[in-house]
Amino acid sequence: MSLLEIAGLSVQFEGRDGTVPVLDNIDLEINSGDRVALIGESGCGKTVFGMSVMRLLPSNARVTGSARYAGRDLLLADEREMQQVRGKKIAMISQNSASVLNPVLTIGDQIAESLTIHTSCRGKDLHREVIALLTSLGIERPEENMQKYPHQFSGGMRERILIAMALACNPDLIIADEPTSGLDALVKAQILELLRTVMQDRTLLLITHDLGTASALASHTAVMYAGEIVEYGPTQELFTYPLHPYTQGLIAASPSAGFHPIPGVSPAPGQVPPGCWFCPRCTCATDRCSTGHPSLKKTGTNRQVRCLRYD
Amino acid sequence: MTRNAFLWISVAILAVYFTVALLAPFIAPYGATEITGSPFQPPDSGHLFGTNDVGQDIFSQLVYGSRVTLIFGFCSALLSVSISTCAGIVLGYYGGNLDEVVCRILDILMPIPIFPLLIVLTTFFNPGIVQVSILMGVLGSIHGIRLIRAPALSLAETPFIEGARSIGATDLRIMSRHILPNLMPVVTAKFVSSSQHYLVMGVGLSFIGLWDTMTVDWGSMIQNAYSSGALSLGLWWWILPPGIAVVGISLALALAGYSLEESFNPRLEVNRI
Amino acid sequence: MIDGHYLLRRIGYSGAAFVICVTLTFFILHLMPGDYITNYLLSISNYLPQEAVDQFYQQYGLDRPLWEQYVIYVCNILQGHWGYSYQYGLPVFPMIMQKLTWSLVILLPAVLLGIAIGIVLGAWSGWKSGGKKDLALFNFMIVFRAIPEFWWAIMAVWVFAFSLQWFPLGGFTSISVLSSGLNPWDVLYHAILPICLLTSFIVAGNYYVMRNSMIAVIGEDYITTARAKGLDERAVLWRHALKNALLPMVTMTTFQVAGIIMGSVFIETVFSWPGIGLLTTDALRMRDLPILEGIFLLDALMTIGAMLAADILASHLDPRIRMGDQ
Amino acid sequence: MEESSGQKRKRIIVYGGLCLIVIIALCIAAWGSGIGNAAEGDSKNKEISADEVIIPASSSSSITYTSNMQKGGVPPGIYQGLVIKDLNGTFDPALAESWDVSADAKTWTFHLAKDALWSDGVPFTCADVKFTNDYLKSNNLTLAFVLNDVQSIECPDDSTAVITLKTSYSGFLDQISRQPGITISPQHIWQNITDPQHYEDEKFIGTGPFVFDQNTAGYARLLKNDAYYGKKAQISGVVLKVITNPDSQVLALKNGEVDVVSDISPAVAKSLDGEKNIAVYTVKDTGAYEVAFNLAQYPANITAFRRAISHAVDRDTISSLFGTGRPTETTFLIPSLAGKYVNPEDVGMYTYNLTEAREILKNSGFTWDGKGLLLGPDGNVVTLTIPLGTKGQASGGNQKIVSVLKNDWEKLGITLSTVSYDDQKQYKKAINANAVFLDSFPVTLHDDADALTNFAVTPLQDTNYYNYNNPEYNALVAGIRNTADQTKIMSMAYQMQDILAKDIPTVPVCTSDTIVAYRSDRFTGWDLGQGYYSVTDPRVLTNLIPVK
Repeated sequence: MSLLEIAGLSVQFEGRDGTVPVLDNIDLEINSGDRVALIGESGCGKTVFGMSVMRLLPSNARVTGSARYAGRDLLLADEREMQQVRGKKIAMISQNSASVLNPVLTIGDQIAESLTIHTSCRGKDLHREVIALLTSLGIERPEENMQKYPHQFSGGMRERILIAMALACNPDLIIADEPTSGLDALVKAQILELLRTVMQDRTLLLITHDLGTASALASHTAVMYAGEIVEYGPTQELFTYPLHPYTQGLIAASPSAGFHPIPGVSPAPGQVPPGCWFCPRCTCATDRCSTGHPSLKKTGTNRQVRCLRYD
Repeated sequence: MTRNAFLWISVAILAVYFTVALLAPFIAPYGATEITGSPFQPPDSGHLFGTNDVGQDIFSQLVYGSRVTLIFGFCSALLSVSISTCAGIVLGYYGGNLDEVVCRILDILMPIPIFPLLIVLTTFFNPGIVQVSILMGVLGSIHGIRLIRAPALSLAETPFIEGARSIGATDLRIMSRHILPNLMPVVTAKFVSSSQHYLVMGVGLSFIGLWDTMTVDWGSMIQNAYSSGALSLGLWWWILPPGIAVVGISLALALAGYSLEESFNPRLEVNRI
Repeated sequence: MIDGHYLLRRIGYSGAAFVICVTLTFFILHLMPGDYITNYLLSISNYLPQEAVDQFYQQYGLDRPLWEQYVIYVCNILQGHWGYSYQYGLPVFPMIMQKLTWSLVILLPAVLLGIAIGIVLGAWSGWKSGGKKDLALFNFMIVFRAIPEFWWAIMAVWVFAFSLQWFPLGGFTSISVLSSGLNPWDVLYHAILPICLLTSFIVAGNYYVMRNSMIAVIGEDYITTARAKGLDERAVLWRHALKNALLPMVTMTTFQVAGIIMGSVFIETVFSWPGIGLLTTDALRMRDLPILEGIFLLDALMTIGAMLAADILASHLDPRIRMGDQ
Repeated sequence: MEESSGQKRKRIIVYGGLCLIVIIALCIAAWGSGIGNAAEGDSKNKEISADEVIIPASSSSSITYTSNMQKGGVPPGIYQGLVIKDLNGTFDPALAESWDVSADAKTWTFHLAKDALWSDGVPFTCADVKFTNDYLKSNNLTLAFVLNDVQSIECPDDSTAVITLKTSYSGFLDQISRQPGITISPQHIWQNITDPQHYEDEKFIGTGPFVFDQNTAGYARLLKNDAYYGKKAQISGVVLKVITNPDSQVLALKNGEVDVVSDISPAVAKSLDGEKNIAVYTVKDTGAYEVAFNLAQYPANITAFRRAISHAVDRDTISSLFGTGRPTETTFLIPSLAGKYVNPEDVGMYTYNLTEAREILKNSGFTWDGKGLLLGPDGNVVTLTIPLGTKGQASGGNQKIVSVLKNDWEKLGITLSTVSYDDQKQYKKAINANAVFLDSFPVTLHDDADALTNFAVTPLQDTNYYNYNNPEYNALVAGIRNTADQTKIMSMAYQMQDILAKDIPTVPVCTSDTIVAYRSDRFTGWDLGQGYYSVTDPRVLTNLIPVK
């Protein structure tokens, strides 16, 4: 049974100059134990997707569709229900560890906070729990370090603290948004290794632009382009036999494949071309690509792709 | 209605005030101190706002008073902001020991109580408007320098300044052509808010009678009305006009200041009306 | 707790600032044109008896060279002697304290209330920024703050004290003080209108800073993080946003506390509340240098103390300052 | 929330510290304002009775009392001098019931009140008079300058004081009774005080019709002295209440918070006219104004110029601006007040006549340029600057005078401007550097023939503000000083006025009145008649009768 079932999720932002669509009609199913990666270029709406599931978008965002978690539609849940879900059922590891930790609270306080809200763990137990978390994430001298403030830690350490915060209440689903961004190669490898260990038996939605991270962590991968999912499938299979020209391009653009960038730029939100949105950058576009918008089609046993070539 | 509209409305109000101040001799029917009627005349066609205790025309006083009040507010703000900007940019750009030393000096000067000092310093001059506004501008810039220095410092470290330096631009050129324009939003907003502050302060100083009481300005008009019976006699036409005039320009400047600040600081832009 | 070096450095600056303040005010005041005795004698007599002037100069040591007077003054200050008023012949310190106390009756509640209400309103408004209630409050505050305080005060006296007669016209207390002693309730009744006015000014100023600061804070990532943990809005506001948003307020508040002595001149003028503000203007007119020096000294002490307190408070709020790596 | 003990301690220290600061501040507040000892219930605190008169005081410094040996001020109605000045140019008895003066005006004998007591019961004697003089001088107190002329004081018996002056001085009574004057201090109190400069009197033991009660929180209170030897007060006390703004004083009168307001403007007086229970009366000629010349400065050194200007001062218009003022009629002294000293021949000397002024200027070397500007005999444009003392008394009146002068003098081609000075010293300097200045003064300073010394150069006074030095005039001033013969003084005063009318060191402009409004439902007797212009004058206070 699926843990999180997202259907027809669209997000639009109301701005000064009208509304701007950011996500369009996303369908995604995450089963218990799945580790799904959502990959795509910067600005394609990956982070918005994560935030929309958590209902953390600013007030000018209009979200439609459904996101069913354990039978409940999160998009219809009231704020009180959502507070019960956040942190306890679905936790988040945000990107940019330098700014997501509150500079004026000790990291011990910040980790303990979710436990205080969602569990009855108090006093000495709480203290023990936090120390156990820190230890399990490889933070040395936890007693001393939990009294420190975020600015006293390095990027890698902060990332560990974020992971500890997310794991605190043992949530059903963890949404990790670019967990390794801004880290140097060595630290990045350490964090990836750590994530792989702790996420072994957990359900993960990994949001990243880095194919390496995705292939290292994810069981399934969804590729996103300009606010819609263009391809979905098991990670191994998808990276080996990419179906969509965009996926192919992404793989070709990765440093390990020789860094052949995709020509052109992604369309700005709300300014997508008619027909297939990838058409202007596509090397194998035909005439009909610029007229008809393709839908996400099942191909094979467990693959989905949005391209007219597979119709 | 948007903030932008507010900005234009306040600019229009300011323009009216400036026009009145500039064209005072043509607008005012009488001189500021000319005795043109009997005391305490209520408003009529000859005296738009009636007359005061001496029989001077209140409307004419109001019109001429705008000159003093505006000169005071804007001169001291201009001086204060110019000093702060120049010093702030130089400190931020050169940094190093100069910055260190000046900042320490500012640290030490900071606690000196400005307001009483200002009052005492005015006694050194015949407390004329120009002298007091110069004093006020200079003393006020102590606090402004830091405000400008911080963004100047971060600007001086940006790549495009490095770039300008690498193509051999002189320091003066970099400061005036590259750093200053980028600071203009901060400087403008600071200027507008300082003008409001100094203007109200000037009227206040004049109200408590700390400078030349012979000068006709709005503060002394209010003081005069307040102490010579406007309240007990119920002479609203004497005490209300100067007060409303101050409120008007202060409000216009405040609105302009907030609008500017918002247009330069997009984060505040969520406020739409 | 607080980095020792940092604190020492701040105290060092404060000491330097104090010395400079004392020196500056001494010389400025002594070089000020005009002197007390001339003003006094000419106000009571038609001619200036030179022997009386000379005698006065001699009595107060004003005939000595300025630097010598300065040394004597500094020595006296260090020993806690603030001198005697020229006008009254009374020791300056108790005189100033008495006036200051009366000023504090208005100022202390006004500043405390003003800061508290300003912070709460500003935080709330910033938190709800963009909403209808926020905008209504924000626009109200802009308008309120633009109007000079003495003007509000005059209008308040006119409406509440004279026309409606809800409050007294001015003064500290009603005449019953002469028979039954000082009644705190009576003082409160007299102080309530000035306190309300002053409070609302401080509220307006603090509100604006707090709101801006709050708007800046709610855009920060750690607020989203806090929400993602499942904290309710109240907890996010009070636990995560407020403390960060308070940082810019600390400096602002410092200057308010520091400006407390002179800050009430307008209110004191309008409400016949003869506190420290009126004492200053009076002493200035009479050229009563010892009183002026005393007021400046006290003002400098308060400012320096407030700034030091602000530093400590800021470092308490912000660990980045506390750890000495600003 | 989990907190380590270190954090807890830190918090406790910080919040505790903040609380401590607030508590300390409140304690200081309580201590300074005397809230702490309010409950003591001092037995001397008497209930406010209905027949205590409440008078507004314009500043808290005016009810900050220190001691009568000091400059700070003393409560009214407590201390008395030997004589008290009557504004009709004579002197009323105070501690001296009568007095004689030797023919050379050098020896003054005062017969003191026999039943006078200090308010603590000690009898008043001549020793107190002698002590006051000796003490002031031996302690170098500022007020000693008033008694500079006194050589010695002898006490032949307890109720006689013989004062011998260094030189003859007919104006001695004026000297000791006019502001600041000298009041007699109790020897039995002051002889024990070694530091009079810094002594703060708390009891104010005096001989007057009132005794000091207390001074708290913006109020000062005096009670009636039941043991007073003279005319006893019929009110039970006086309360002075600080109300700084003159307009608020009027509001307080309307509300019934105070019983009297003095020094109100004619317009306010007019508006009070119809009010129930409020009566208004006017004390005539309490202030005076002059347009004065500095004879050391061009063009005021030209007598013809001064004469011309004396015809260019529109005294009628100016006095109309004061609402209640009247143009002066004589060269210097004000007729109704200086009475017999006024030379009737000089009355009406300076008529307002611009044509005549122009004529005089034309005949004495002045010309006009194409634009109509007045050119002096040296061919330069005549511009005048009038220094004004902004904080000086009645500067508002000077402003009114300037606006009228400006109007008229521009018709003569004279450009007139003003500069304001904040300080007496600077102002006096400016007077010395400019040709014309304005002077305003309470008439008490000018209503005696002795006041004509203002224009003289004497051994005591080597110059005057006018820089006027006429040997003939100086001789007359010396003559007046040296005699006690009233007829001689009068004839000399006449001569002096003739000289002044000829030389014109000053143009007297007008006098102004003091208007007083009082609650007629509370007390009567405020209007004591001409000459008593201060509502806190003990003679006024003892004259008051409660209505019920």
